[in-house]
Amino acid sequence: MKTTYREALRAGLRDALLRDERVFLMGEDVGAYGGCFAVSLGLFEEFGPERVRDTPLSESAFVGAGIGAAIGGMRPIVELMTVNFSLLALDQIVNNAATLLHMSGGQCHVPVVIRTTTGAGRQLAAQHSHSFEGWYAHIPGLRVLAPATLEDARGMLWTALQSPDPVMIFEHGALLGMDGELADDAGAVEIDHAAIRRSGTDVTLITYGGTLHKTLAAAEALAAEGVSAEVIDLRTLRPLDDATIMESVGRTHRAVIVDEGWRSGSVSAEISARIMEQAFYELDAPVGRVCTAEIPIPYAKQLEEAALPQVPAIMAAVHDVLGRMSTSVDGVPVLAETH
Amino acid sequence: MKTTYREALRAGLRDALLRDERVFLMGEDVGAYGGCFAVSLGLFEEFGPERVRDTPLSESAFVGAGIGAAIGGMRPIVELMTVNFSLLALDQIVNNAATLLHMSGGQCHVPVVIRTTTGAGRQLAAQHSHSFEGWYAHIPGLRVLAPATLEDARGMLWTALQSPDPVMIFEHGALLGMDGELADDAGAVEIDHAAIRRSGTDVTLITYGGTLHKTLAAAEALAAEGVSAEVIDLRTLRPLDDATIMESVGRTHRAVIVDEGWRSGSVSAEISARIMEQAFYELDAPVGRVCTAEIPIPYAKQLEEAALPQVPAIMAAVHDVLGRMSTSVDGVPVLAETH
Amino acid sequence: MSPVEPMMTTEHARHLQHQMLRIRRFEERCVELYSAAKIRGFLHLYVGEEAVAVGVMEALAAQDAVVATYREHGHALARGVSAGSVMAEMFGKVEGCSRGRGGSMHLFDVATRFYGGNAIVAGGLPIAVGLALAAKMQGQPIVTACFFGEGAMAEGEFHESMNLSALWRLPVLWCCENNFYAMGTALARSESETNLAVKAASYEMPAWTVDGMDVVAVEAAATNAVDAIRNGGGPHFLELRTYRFRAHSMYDPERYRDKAEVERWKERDPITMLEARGLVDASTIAELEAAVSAEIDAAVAFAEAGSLERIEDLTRFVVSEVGAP
Amino acid sequence: MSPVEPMMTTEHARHLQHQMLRIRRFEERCVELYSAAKIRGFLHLYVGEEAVAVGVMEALAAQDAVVATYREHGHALARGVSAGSVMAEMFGKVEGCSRGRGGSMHLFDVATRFYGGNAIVAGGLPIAVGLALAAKMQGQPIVTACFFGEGAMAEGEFHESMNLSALWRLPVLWCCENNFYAMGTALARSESETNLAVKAASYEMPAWTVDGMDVVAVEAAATNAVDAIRNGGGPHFLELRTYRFRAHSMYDPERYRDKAEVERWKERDPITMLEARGLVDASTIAELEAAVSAEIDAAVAFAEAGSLERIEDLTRFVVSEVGAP
Ligand SMILES: Cc1ncc(C[n+]2csc(CCOP(=O)(O)OP(=O)(O)O)c2C)c(N)n1
Ligand SMILES: Cc1ncc(C[n+]2csc(CCOP(=O)(O)OP(=O)(O)O)c2C)c(N)n1
Ligand SMILES: [Mg+2]
Ligand SMILES: [Mg+2]
Repeated sequence: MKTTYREALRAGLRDALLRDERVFLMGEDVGAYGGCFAVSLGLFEEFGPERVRDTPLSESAFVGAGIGAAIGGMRPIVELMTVNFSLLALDQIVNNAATLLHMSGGQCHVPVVIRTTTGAGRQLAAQHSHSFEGWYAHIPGLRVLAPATLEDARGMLWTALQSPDPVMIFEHGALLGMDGELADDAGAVEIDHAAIRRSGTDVTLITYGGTLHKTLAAAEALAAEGVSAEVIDLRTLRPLDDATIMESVGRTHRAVIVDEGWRSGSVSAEISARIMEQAFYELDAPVGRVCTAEIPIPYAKQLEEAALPQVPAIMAAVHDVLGRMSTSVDGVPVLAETH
Repeated sequence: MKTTYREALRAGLRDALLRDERVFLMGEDVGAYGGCFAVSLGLFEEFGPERVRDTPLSESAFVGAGIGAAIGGMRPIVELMTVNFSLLALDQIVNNAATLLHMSGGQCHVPVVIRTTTGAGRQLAAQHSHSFEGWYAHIPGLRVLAPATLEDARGMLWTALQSPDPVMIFEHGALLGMDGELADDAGAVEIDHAAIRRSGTDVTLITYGGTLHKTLAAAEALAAEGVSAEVIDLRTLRPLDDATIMESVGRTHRAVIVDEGWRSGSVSAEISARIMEQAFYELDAPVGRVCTAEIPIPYAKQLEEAALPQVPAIMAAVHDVLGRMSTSVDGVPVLAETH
Repeated sequence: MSPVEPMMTTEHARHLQHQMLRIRRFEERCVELYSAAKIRGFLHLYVGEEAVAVGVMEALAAQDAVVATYREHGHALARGVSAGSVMAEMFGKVEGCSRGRGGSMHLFDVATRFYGGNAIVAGGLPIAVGLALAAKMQGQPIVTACFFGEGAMAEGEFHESMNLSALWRLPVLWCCENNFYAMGTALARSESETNLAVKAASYEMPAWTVDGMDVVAVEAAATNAVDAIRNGGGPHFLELRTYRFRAHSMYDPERYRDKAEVERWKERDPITMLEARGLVDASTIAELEAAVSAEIDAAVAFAEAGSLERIEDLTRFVVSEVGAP
Repeated sequence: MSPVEPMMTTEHARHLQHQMLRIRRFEERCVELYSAAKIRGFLHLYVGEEAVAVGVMEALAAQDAVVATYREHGHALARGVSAGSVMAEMFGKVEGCSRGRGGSMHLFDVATRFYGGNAIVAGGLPIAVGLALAAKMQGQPIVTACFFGEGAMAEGEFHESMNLSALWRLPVLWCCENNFYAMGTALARSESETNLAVKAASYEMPAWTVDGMDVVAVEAAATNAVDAIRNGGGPHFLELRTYRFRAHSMYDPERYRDKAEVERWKERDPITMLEARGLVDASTIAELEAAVSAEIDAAVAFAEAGSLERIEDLTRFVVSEVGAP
């Protein structure tokens, strides 16, 4: 059936509420308002105010309440309206959700799912355009998911709810209206592996979430130039699926990472470092990165666009990694261009 | 004169309070208690409760108040007792301190200094052992400092207070008792460059803060083995001083990064990625990393020690990068060992 | 409290009416411009709440400071930020009050001590504490006025800020714009104690409930409070009961409230309520409307004529370009 | 409130005395063991505050849940976590109640529904909200008791948690241990309203001030509150006025308070106060002391004999080893 990312998310929520009576959805305006981005539209009417529970503006308390309710036997899905506001709940996420199991020596399981909207691209300016999924991917004890497709938008929640441990799901705001075909009975998806969304032989493009589609567009344009780019959708940012990455880089010998986070200390840095560690001798060129400019995201359209990863920048980065080492003399690389 | 890291920090605070009447120190128990780690001991008596200002337990409000007071013409030094509690103030730091200048189109300067104790190593367990300086180094608009020496403990604050923009200073808890010689008139230090704390020719060890001294000890032990290790103390984690790193790696052709943060997404990842980007063709082996195990830090001594970077692990990592490529055939490296 | 209403001269009534009309008409134009895609991002309208910003700003002096929310066009205009620079900001132009980097939610103007424009609910409150602390430590008779919605009162930062300001007796005027909804969440669904002045009073600070639809009442209450604060009385809290006539933002189908409720509140439109006092006659109002219309036309023209920041300047203003102020 | 004191039998008084003595002597031993470097990290003593934990725990049933702070030896022991497993925890042994991974600040015991041991001030309060929410949604007559210091009341999480619990009428017993200091910060230097029950009542929940040095009063107040909560009365708040006789932690030179003040409070030692009621005679007390001493010796021996987690197991318990519970 034809559906959208938003509808797929909603279907996933509805599946969960129907399937398990321990599941409930809690967050700001998930209920009477219909969800700030209309994701949970209709669920309040269908499941009532107990199971689709509006909260006051108190991110720390209701995320903590989700953690406590999970310990108490429920299966809460906590919605943080956007990742920008998640900072207010960070102590609960880092010091409780991610930590209780270990601090208690394995006794205290926290099966909570925390969903939030991430990313920029809608001229919402500096306080409403963060991409903090990379930060969360730094935290042991969390599993971090980033659905970029309709299947994943619908199916990751199901799998996440089966976890005895906390899972965070980052839904990209710019994808909400994306449409396509999805099987009527689409269900749980596995969340242990990255997916190769496009096969290629010349370069591996590694990305996730909101930049997947820009990366696929770049791959398409590169194909027209005769460059065969493989595109990996990470899907899970913690733990990272190193094997899929290294296997691909082992074939293409070149890689570019595309990440909407600010460059320094982003997911892209970790992936580059892992390729360094695990596939250095496979590389024909240094791994490239296309990230967001290191500035608070500006409101003005031309500035925001320039700040975010875009197709031309991805293509340029690919040209860059291909341009290098175009000739090699006795194993000493000759640089076609550097940056 | 003989002094300790703690006393050097205190001298820096005292200098600042004497020098500029706009300066005040604010935080939990900085006053009557004498500072939770006795850093500010005596300052309350000397400067009074207005300028050495105890706050209630309300990290978000008093950090925000520091931001507001900075905008209002003061030069606040806000102490967050430890980095662990800084999560409660993160929204103020990220969405206000780091962002106001940009959001206001350059109008609203925020000359606030935020100091906090970071790091593990004292059996304080999972909620009191974080190393989040790498997280903060991800945020555009912040300058992030990590004093590892007596000079820097005393002098960085001075320089930080001259900045029109927010500066965070991460003081490592395990260094507080470290003693040594410091000039009586030690003053401001520059904060734009990394420092080479030991020169060497075979490998570059890159570190900062609490792991500097372990890294120097490892370098010493390596010297006994005939390995000449250069040790870089980053000092400033944002912005990173790429030039010093690349210049050194250009000479040694091998690097290991030592970082007390959890490995995935740490400062070490960013440095590895930058070396990949800027010095790939200089490398004779992949850059190594020695980081903290990706677990909430356990209380038990043997577990905590095993979780943190230690001298033997640093040495092993150096052996690793040296062991690789011990022979090279036509530029194709021969692996002595891999991991 | 029954605050003493200041003697309401015709001249002053005219001024208040003018200010409210400026905000109302400005935002009506914004809606059109949003539809025309000249303005983008989130746009939160203040229509219906004008008496609050106008009444409070009247009570402030030039040296005072203001901290507002993401629904702050009214505050900015009433504070004296020019309509042109606000409009240019929403157009994303360099001539905007935040150089086009902030947009509707982040209007700044240091010249009028207007410190934003904060889009994190309750995120501005600690900053107001700090501005007030600075004033107090410097011994300056400055009041900081901080606006926030009733929804913000559930946030931890509200609590921490109330306590700090009261504990340290700081010169802050806390202005709670109680429009009874936080997005779609009605007050009674977000606060266990719905009497907000009672809630604020629990921090040991004077707190008053004011009819936020009556600009005269707002001005009177704010003036009394500001006087008390300036004279060392510590923080004061005003609950200003008001209502937003429009949706929360441009994307809100308003499922959570009755049309009838909205209509009832519209009967208390602050603009018609002031009119009903009979201090400003019809011809004066026509004059004001004309002046406002001209001002807004000029603002739009100014915004249209503005320039776009060059991409080369993308990374400016992340750190300061000058030394420490 | 003048809570009806339960009929105090000799048997029950003996039990209360026993519980308080267990905590007191256990912690006195901890101090020695800290000096001997058997225990490390932060160690926060409850000496002087025993009546609070003992009195409240008496009011709880087995199915009830408990959330505590970093000063929680007393809560753990009174709740029924064995002295051996608590001691082994502080020795960092696998036999500890948190396998040696938590230490003094993170005692856990899911079997007795003891959910820690939280070292972020106010960090446990939202969790208590959630435990209570789960109980309510599952229709179970479970009460969650949550302990915190008066210092925690300045934190945003306190405010948010009070409001949520009251708004949703959740079965939580909020137990504020007001020992008048947060580290070195006296109550009046941290709260604008120092009457904490008044503060709590502003969330529209029943709130009582109780003499936290009198275990009988604590038990009575807690029993009344727990009954009310279990019968659907929503959250209740107890301010338990108490005092810590020792330093905040092992590194506190106590510059911030008078020796004389400490001495005055020691005259109201909860253990001697109960003794003074004359319900437990001297020979019984001698018996109890002997039993406690034996229990603690055994706990220390158990801890000493315990094993250290193997380094190979370092990374266990970051994620669950079993499927979803
Ligand atoms: C911390 C935070 N959480 C959530 C939001 C999303 N949000 C924006 S406005 C709003 C409602 C605020 O209501 P209120 O404080 O009453 O102000 P009003 O919009 O009614 O003027 C919400 C939930 C936000 N901006 N910040
Ligand atoms: C969020 C946070 N800030 C600061 C600290 C450091 N700290 C530990 S205990 C304490 C005092 C708490 O006082 P109170 O809540 O009254 O409890 P008490 O220690 O008196 O039992 C402080 C400041 C912390 N653990 N967590
Ligand atoms: Mg509102
Ligand atoms: Mg206390």
